[in-house]
Amino acid sequence: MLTKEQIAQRISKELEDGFYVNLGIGIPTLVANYVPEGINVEFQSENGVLGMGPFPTKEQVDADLINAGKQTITTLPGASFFDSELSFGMIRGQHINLTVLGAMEVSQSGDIANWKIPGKMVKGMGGAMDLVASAENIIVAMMHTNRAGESKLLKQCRLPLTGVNCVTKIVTNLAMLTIEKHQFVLQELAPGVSIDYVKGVTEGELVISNNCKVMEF
Amino acid sequence: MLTKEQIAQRISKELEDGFYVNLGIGIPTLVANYVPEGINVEFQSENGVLGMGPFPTKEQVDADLINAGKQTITTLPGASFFDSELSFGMIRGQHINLTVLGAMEVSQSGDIANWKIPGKMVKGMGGAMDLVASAENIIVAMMHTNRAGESKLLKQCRLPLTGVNCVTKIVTNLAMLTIEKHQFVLQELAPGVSIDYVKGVTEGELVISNNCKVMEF
Amino acid sequence: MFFCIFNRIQFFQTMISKKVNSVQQALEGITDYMTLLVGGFGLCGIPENAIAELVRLNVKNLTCLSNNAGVDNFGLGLLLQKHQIKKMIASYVGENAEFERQMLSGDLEVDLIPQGTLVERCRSAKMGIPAFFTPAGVGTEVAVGKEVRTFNNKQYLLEYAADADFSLTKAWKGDEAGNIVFKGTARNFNQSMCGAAKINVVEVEELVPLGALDPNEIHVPGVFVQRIFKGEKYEKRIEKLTLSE
Amino acid sequence: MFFCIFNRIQFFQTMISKKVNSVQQALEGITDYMTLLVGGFGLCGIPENAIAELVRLNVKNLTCLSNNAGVDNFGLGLLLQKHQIKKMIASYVGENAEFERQMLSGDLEVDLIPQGTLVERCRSAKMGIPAFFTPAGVGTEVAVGKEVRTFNNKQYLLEYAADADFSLTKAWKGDEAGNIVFKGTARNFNQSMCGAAKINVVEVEELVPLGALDPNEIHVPGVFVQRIFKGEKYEKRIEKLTLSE
Repeated sequence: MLTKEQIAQRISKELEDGFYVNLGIGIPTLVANYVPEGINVEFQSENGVLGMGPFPTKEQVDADLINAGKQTITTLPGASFFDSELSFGMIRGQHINLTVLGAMEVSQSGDIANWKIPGKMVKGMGGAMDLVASAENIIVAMMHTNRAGESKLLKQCRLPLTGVNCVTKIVTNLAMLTIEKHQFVLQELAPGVSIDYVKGVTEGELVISNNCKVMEF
Repeated sequence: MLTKEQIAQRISKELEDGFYVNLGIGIPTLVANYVPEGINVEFQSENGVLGMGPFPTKEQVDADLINAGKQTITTLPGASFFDSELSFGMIRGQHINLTVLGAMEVSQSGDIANWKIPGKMVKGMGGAMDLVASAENIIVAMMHTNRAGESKLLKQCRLPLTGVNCVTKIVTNLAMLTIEKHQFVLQELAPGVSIDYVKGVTEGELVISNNCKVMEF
Repeated sequence: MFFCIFNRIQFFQTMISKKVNSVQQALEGITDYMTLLVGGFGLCGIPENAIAELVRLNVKNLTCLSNNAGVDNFGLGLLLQKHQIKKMIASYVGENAEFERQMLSGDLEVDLIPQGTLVERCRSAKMGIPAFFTPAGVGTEVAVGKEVRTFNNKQYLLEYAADADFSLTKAWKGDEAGNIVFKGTARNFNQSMCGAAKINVVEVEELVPLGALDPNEIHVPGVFVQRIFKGEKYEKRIEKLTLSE
Repeated sequence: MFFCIFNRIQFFQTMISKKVNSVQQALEGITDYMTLLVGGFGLCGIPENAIAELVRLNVKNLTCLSNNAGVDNFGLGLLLQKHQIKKMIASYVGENAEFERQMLSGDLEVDLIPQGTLVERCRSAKMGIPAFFTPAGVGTEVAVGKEVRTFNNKQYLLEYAADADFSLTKAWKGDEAGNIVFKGTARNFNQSMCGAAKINVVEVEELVPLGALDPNEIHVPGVFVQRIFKGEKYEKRIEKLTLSE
């Protein structure tokens, strides 16, 4: 089983030199900690910054400088600020190469639900609907099951959708899976996790890749 | 009969304090020379500048600083530069209070033609179609007749249209007319010009305003 | 006033002044039942002085379009506390418990809109575009009742320009002509909202003399601004202080 | 390379480089029959070095979308002289006699488009908006064959995003990350075009070090740029020198 940090670390291997990356709130944000050496990526935050750096020291804190999760940030030399209009232009126009976000449910068709639990939680979709409707390369970072132990990888999402047919890859605490032809394809297992265990907690159609292997770090 | 400068001067009386004004190529450009004292207006040029000043001295000339007529310009303190997108946003969004432009023909319904003579002259509409489709206050500055002596104030335009139902006022070398209920309404005569003379060179429906008077300068 | 020579003819000319001297003057005309665009992302770049004045004015039954709804005791949360907002149009409201309470109890109408669509609707109003197509929300409940059209094998929704009485935005620096510049991520929705309403009010941290702003670097030219004023004070509260150590 | 501490973990990170060393490298991949967006308004802000290289490459049957078509012996006029352009999409072409000759003789296809529509079509391509409504051209021959729709009692035309292989634009200063700023009215179409094509090439007068441009004042962030290079020389010809005396 992977920790949240390890999920982020596994996802960081999907980063390629020259990628512009949008990281969602939660586990996705941690991906920035694991950029492989020797490759350059730039992090975009949809509230209007490209070229985010580390979190600030106490002295560097600036109230006018936050990320989409409302956390204080810094920028690297060569960064740029822009307004929300241009920011979502980048997203909608597919200028961002990789989007990583969390989810409450993902379906075997690549549908994703992460913004609303009717009658219980209504936080809003923020920029997630724009991101999933536009990005060509979407990775979901999440736990394989919810707090009640139920699978979050479903035949069909039960919660209101954020987007349809858009997720291409999922990294959970148990496995890395791709979505192909309306099936989850098990590509990699977390160390110490068995195929049968993943099968048991995956409600959607699951096929095992011929090249299925144990994740390496 | 008015000179081109006098046409511009008459139009300048339509300027009101706080107006943003777009001046077309030709006679309209001259309007900037006659801003009445005590009122502040700002001139916009659709290639991306607000707050145009006088033409430059030899020393001030900057190739990166032109108006929509491609003439070299200067700017006043408080001016701003922007791209064509925002510039036409100003125009389309009706943030510009007054548009003055030339025309080859105007109809009694307020249609205007000024961009094309089929088979002869095809310069293109430039920004004129955006301007006339959006502006609430459009004044045409032109000669009353063309070189052949034929009326340019018509029942219907014969040339390809730039816009329909948009011109509100016309200042020619002979008169100032408004357009109301599909008629030209003669409001002011140029000094030395008779009502009958204007009638004779106006092809479209012409009515004489009860308050028709001689222009004052 | 500047003295200029224009084509051999002399004329006096300066910019059109948008400056007002107080937040009271700036907000004159805001009444019950109006629709307001309010800039900011979270608590970053919000028009603090205008919001405080709305509280003081105690105008009611407002429709507010803003990316977020503030926190319980700051930002638009201050208006929610006093039940001044009838309807909220936003993309994310997760930081405000009072908001959730009023929404779930039915006291507050809520329209949740994808963030990119929300800002593009403001931009469209500003730019005279009545409607546009966007992919955000296709196949979700956001698409219900909306026109769907396919371009290049991809589906899009038709969305409309926002329609508002006032915009209340906040910039870093501005001049009397209404030209403004923003700093950092405090720009966010402020740039597109400023110019999108019938009357556009902007508050700034610093009012600088005409000509002090580089004309190449103005984010919103003054033509989009009807009233500009210097905010009395800025708390600039930080929502989630996150440090590297 | 900068050394940073990010949440207690150390990492090296710098910007993605877009810099190429020559106009030849910058235009690699441009072939016959391609569609190009070319920045500039008249001769102001045109990508002089890229145009010169297009002449040298002698690519043919190009479709060029640009506000104007240059003058007879400069700007896009240089390509017209060599009959490299098959189709021109522009708003105003009145300054070019060779253009008029080729058009009237039928050698050159021409699509004349209202200027605001032209730039909005570029902006839409850049921003992922497939189509939008605009009032420009309603009731004119521009509207022929187009969808007309009424919003708030006013008619609008449906217009589509531009579709281009390359954009060739010119900026004042830029950095290795592809961030650019413009000067004066040389900005014009360059800002919206840069990012609107599949490959976006920008030439600059000055390449400055990373961090030299104020991040608040960048007109086009590097994400929209694939290749940036320093132009070898700029003539910056003035079309209509007009002096005050």
